[in-house]
Amino acid sequence: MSLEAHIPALPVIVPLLAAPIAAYLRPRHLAWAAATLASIASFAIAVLLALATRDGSIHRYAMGGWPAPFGIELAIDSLGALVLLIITGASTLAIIAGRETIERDIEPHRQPLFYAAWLMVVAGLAGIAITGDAFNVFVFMEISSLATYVVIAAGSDRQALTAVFKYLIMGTIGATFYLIGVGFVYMMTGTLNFADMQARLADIPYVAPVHLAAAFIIVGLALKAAVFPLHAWLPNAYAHAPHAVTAFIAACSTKVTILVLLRFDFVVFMGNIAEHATQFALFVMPLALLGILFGSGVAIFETNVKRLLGYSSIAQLGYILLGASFVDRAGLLASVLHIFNHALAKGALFLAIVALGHHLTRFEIRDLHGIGRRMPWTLGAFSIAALSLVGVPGTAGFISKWYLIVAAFGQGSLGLVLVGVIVASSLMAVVYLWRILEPAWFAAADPVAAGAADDKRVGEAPVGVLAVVLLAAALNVWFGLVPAFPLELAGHAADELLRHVP
Amino acid sequence: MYIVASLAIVMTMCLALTRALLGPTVYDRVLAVNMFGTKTVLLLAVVAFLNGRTDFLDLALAYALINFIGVLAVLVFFQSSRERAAGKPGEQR
Amino acid sequence: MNRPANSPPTARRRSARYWLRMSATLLLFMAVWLVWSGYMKPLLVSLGLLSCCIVILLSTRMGDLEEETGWLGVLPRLPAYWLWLAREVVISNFTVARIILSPRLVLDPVMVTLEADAQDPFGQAVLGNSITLTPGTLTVGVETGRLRVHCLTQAGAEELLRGDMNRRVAALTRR
Amino acid sequence: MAIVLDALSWAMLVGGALFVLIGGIGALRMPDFFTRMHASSLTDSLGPMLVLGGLALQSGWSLETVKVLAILLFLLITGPTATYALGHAASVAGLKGGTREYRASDPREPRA
Amino acid sequence: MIVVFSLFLLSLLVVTAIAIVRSENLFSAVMLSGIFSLLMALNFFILDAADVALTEAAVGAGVSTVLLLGALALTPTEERRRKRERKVAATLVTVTMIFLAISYASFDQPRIGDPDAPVHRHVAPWYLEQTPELIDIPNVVTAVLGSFRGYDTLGEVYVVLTAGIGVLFLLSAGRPGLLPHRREPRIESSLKSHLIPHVVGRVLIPFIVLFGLYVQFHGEYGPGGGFQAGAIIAAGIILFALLEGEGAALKVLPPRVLVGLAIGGALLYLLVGVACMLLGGNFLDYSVLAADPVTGQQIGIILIELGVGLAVTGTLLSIFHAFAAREQ
Amino acid sequence: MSVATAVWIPLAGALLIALTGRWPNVRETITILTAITLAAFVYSVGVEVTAGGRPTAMLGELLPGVSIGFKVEPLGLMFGTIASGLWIVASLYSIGYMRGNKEHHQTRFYVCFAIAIAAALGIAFSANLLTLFLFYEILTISTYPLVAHKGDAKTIAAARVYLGILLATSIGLFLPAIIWTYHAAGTLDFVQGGILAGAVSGPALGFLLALYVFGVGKAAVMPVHRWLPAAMVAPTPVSALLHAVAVVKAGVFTIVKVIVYTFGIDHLFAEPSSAWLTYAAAFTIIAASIVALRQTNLKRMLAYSTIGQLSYVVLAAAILKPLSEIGAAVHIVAHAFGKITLFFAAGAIYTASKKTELHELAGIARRMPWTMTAFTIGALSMIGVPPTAGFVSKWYILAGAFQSDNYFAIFTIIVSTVLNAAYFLPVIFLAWLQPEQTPQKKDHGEAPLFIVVALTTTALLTLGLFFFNQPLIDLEAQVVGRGER
Amino acid sequence: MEILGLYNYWVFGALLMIGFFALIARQNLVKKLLGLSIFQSAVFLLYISLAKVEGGTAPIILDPTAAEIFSNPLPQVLILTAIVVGISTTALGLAIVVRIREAYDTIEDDEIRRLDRRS
Repeated sequence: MSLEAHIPALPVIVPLLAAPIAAYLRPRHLAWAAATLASIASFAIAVLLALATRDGSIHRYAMGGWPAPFGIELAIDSLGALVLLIITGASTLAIIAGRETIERDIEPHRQPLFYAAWLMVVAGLAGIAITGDAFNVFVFMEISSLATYVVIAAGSDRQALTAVFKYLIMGTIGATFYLIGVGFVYMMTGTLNFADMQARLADIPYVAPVHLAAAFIIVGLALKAAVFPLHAWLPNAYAHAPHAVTAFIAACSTKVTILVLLRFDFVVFMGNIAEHATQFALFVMPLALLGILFGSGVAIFETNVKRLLGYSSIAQLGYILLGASFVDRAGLLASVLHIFNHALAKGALFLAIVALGHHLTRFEIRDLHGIGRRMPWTLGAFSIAALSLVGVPGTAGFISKWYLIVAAFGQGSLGLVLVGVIVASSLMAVVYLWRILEPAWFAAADPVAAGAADDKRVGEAPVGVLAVVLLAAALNVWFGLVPAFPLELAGHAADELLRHVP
Repeated sequence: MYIVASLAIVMTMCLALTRALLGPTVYDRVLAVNMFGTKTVLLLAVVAFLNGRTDFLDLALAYALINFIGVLAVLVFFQSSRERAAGKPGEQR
Repeated sequence: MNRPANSPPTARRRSARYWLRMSATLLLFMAVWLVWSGYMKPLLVSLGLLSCCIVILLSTRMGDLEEETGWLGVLPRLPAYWLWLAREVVISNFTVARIILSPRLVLDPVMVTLEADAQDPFGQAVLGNSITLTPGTLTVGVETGRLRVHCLTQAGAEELLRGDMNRRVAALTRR
Repeated sequence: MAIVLDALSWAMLVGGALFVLIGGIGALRMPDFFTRMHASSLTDSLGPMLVLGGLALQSGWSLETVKVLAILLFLLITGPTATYALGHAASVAGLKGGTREYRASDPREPRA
Repeated sequence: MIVVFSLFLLSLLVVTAIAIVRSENLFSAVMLSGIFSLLMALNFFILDAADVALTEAAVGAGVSTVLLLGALALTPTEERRRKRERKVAATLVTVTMIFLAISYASFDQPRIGDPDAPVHRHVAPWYLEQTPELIDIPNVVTAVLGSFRGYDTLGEVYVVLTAGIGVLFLLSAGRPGLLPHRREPRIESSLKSHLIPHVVGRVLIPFIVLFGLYVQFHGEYGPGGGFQAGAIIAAGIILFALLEGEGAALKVLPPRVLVGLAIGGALLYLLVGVACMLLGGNFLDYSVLAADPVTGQQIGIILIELGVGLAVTGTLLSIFHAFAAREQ
Repeated sequence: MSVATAVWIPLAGALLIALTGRWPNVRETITILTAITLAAFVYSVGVEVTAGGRPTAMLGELLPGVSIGFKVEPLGLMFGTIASGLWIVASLYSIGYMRGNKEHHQTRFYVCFAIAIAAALGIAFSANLLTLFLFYEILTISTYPLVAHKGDAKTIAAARVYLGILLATSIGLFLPAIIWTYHAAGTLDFVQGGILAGAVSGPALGFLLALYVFGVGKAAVMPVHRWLPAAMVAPTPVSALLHAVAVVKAGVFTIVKVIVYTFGIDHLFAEPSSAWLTYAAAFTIIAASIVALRQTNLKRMLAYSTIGQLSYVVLAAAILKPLSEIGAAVHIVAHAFGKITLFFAAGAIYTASKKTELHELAGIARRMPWTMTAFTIGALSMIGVPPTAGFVSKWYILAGAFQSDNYFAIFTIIVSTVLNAAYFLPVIFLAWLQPEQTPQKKDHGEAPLFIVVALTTTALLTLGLFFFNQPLIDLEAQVVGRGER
Repeated sequence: MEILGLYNYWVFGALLMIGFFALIARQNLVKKLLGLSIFQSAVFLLYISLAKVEGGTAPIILDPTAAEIFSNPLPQVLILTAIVVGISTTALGLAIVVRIREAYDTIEDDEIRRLDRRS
């Protein structure tokens, strides 16, 4: 077999191979280099896969050569490829941009371990995105979770520890709930393969266990994805993790869980449980709406920039779920597209924070006062990403918001209310981002703010970091003007998900 | 007959558990845990015979070897916490 | 797994006694392996040999084969002692069982100090454990050849102090 | 012969179970920690000996027998050691119960 | 009759769990969780899951107690309980409701042991039928674990490795070295002064390790395999550390070796998979490792089990040392 | 050359200005040259459009069926011409003003100004609503630094109101309206006669119209007018940009364009639910005039005057008759010329004498006759007195109103004309006839030459439009698809 | 007997909820981790119960020709993995608890929260 046939397996194998090596490499710069190379390689593979799935095809790979319900099967559709692209891309950008701050914040002898854990996160998330087996999802979910706890705990203040403990508890509950749900489905079908489950669930006389399974899976995954009201772990975890880690995690980790949620709901349950579509819509839609309003509302009053962006993520997850809750093509398209575009925007925002982190040690809003005079390019990139988050035309965020509102109009008279909520939340986004941007550009540096470094030393971030940040911002504009690529993938993803809904 | 033996062992486990719950000192609890461990070994052996799968005696063997480590760990734990409490670590050699 | 640089200094030149002990241990381990395994397939037997070598290696690094722990030499004399011990155990078991089952618990716990006849640690350990193994008496401390023993009844203490077990253990572990 | 062995093994099993149970009862009934330890040593000595011995007889002369005996051996070695560890810790911690120090010149029972 | 046992043991499990939650002394709770683990293993055994029972035994009785105690040595052992009745009551209500939901759904679920349950009709029979033919080892669990679902097991090894890396990373904060090392001579607790445990323990250690290796290499024939073996061997060496002091154990197996074992084991597993790819099969398709597919499968399983064993031993020991080294 | 060049020229200019920021003379030369180049280009396009051509340029498909693209039609050409033409004048004026007042951050000023012009041309030439919206937002964001130019706390607060209202209305109302349109009609292209006929009707149509009218905050229909007075903190050239060249013009232009090309005037006319727009516009006109009457600050008074004047355009559009649509278009031009003259004059007064309050203007005409002459012409145009441009547009609006028997509109126009006169005439009176107050803040004469040239030019344009309006009328008649008068 | 066949499910539910209760209602971090491991153990029990076949035995086929009934190997494999995951999580959690104790000098959740609020 040529190497080409093995490409579906590679996004996991490459980081898994590099991770232990990175842990053992000395000096630490080598570890960084190994991690970066592995990340770039994974990204290249992800690009290949994304290109391959542009025609809506599904690429399957039988692990160990065993056929599907007996062995574990990888199944990469456009949704998986899209998410894979986000994971590897975010990892690559964040690890390149984050090098200096990591070098500064983590003791040298611990850095190889840190990079190893980082690669484990990549491997775990990638593994979830490409697998076609329900239990395999759990295994890779745990790899990514454990590794995520580690990299978040690398944060320099002690609150990182409490945040990560909370995340550990919540994350494990979520994963265990998922496992229970899978157990119930397995109990009723005898299989673990998504496609096989769907086929076999159809002729089951008893439904109560399947309902219970659906409940456990949805709640468990919602917990891991920080869907309102199960979001409690997210803001602090984002706020206290090292900046580079936040940039990486915020871009992809919850998205991957959403992917599993969509897969399970649409592929396995929708076609089989009568009225599951309605239940899903009735259950998810209010939560999504509340999450949108809650996240944006809290963000308005938050004073820590990173935590503020964390709350904003909760709101943005609401958009993603809202689209999915319509259970139609337009909604799913918007949802998948927003997975991509929100990753772009949030990733760019946090990458800019990495760059700002070269001179700031704290991220209260008043620590950012006047930073625009000293780091105009960085803050410029931050501003563009912020516009993308709001959904200003010309940026990526606009595209997905557009589709979301179009989809909402398709919901009949309810649509107007939905549009109202989306619009209100966008305006709230303007407000909370404005609270950061205005003083950052115009205010004089706050002399009381302990985080601000003295004037003489403060300049732009190193060129390499700046280049990454600007690239991320440019991507936001690029995909805002030329959205064909993600649109195509999202379209196929929506079709693929809906294929299973009667 | 295996049944009788295993029932007796299970009863003893109950009694040990009761002791573990009642305490009153931590030493009583450790004692109960230790008892519980050895009873587990016996029960595993008996059930292995009961089920006719004597190749599973490995399990009992594993327990017999490992259960002991837990109790020794407790001992080390007591000792080190005593040393800490005494404020003079390492004095008590 | 093993690097010469990290080996203890004694690893450089080993005495003849070491090799003797090592071969004896290896044989013992191999026997144990075969008994456990029960498979005579060449693959498994060779893996067994490999395992035994690994264990020997670890033992060497832990220093097991350097000191005179002496338990190998005791093996031949052991069965006789065990038989005697088993008898003691049965007797004392019945005694204690009677106490437990008596409606009124007639207890008179005492603590005694016993001077061990056996001089080496191994002998003292065997003595201590034998005492503990017979219900009614319980070793709770060993220091410089003196055993602190907790007895359920005065009678048990008397019995212990009579020194039967003490002598037998000393004889067992004498070189 | 086989019947005798069989009967013997059953008897041992039941007897062992009985001793284990008595030990358990003792561990619950006894008034303080040390006396409870004595009771529990009942379940660590004759109980396993009889039960495992019975099993060994049951299995005839095979590898299982050896394994059962190995288990018994390990139990008999580790059991008292664990008990010792615990008893030592308790006595260092100053746990006494109703225990008194033995005096050789106890008038009630003169030494032989 | 076995059902009665089962009921009994299961009920004990619930009692123990409640006791753990109610106990205010953390040490007692840890002791009770030891009992919990024993009961769990017994239940697994009665439910025909010998491999799982052995794992639970190796983990629950040995490793996890030691780890918990290691952590307790660094934290207070008394829980300070305050009156928070509202929260407790609210939680109780939630918990009861979920329990009722689970119980309600259980009436639609197949009875335990029902041979016609879907789980026993679909994928599992294929494993039971095909294993003797395709892989030809007696233990179907090992066959599924090592080959049919070898990818999951690869993930499992990496989970362990991740945890190991994580613990090393967390506990090496503020001190140099891969494993935190201290000035010599080190002050530490050991059982050197306790003659009886010392002597007995030293005699037992080689047997424990030997038994671990036995479990490692007999995974194809009986309950056991790399993970259980790794846990047992690690337990044996932890015993040495308890007896002789942690520093002595580090001299026997230095930190670099331990981390090397962990990493080497994981890489061994992965590289077997990659080798299969290079030899023309799919990832982890061991059939291509030898001319005869069945032999290839067996070779593959032995190799990957070895990888698992190495990784688990190395990781668990690294974790143990990391805790032991973290003095207050 | 593609019409997209109209956007690229000012953008390239912005880049060059940014690069040459260190040498003010080069920088300003580039500004002027770019403005002239742009005007020439727009003229060349204009020739084509007047001849009936519709030059088109598509940049690429953003969403299925919706591209980023340009298509020039008469209405857009008119707006583009105003923006590009007035940019030359405004640039000249800016150079005088910025140098005269020694403003800081001048490079940023010119760069943002050029980007704003680019955005204005983008709006003018956009082929569909999405492109329009894209440039609309760019215009909002690029003018924000101009408004906040001064950088002190008060300015920033005001600028926050400016940006907040414009962004909020555009995202909150305008965007949903666009998406609704897209959802209903499946396209967003500007098509003669509208695209919503048969897609949306009944009360929903009125609601959609409301979304558009209030969503386009730049049109300053009450109550979304608050940003305009707030933005008075900006330097005068910026005010000129806001009030005359680009921003508010973009607003009313968008409304006219949406009414004509998206709703279609006939479709809208047939729907009673759109009638409210007349009343809203009328209310804004009257209310703004009354507020203007009470102002004591010259620029604030002009700002409220603008609000009123904008609503003329909205009102004209709302009358939904071809004549009134022509009137709307012409009024955009007329108001642009008149109001820019007024602001230039206000700026000139400030530059020369630092006076900002109305009562300080007593007798100022004697010191600054050129300026005040221009001011007077502008004011008369605002009132609608011949021979100024304002008369022409009002004439067409009234004609449209008579055509549709919309007496309410007629009444509104008459009343508001009286009110306009009521607040402009006293100022003229004060400036020309009252004696100067003593003591003076500063002894001064006319403002710098650049400024005087600029305001004289615009005043002449205001007069000129009265006499030479036929080409414009003919051009705009194409908008409603008729040649009639 | 039919009902007794469901007893495992109920015990699963009970254990799950006991663990969950400890996770939510207990403030001590070590206690939370103990709760977590009970919580996970419940799931192990669920899966292993699924695997049981009446009259069956552990799926180790010593003699392929004998017609024996074997229990289902698949859930056992899954749970082997899950146990490993569980102990890994616990180890990592304990490491975090140790660090928290060093940083805050307490392992009670509410006290930690109070300390965080103060800073």
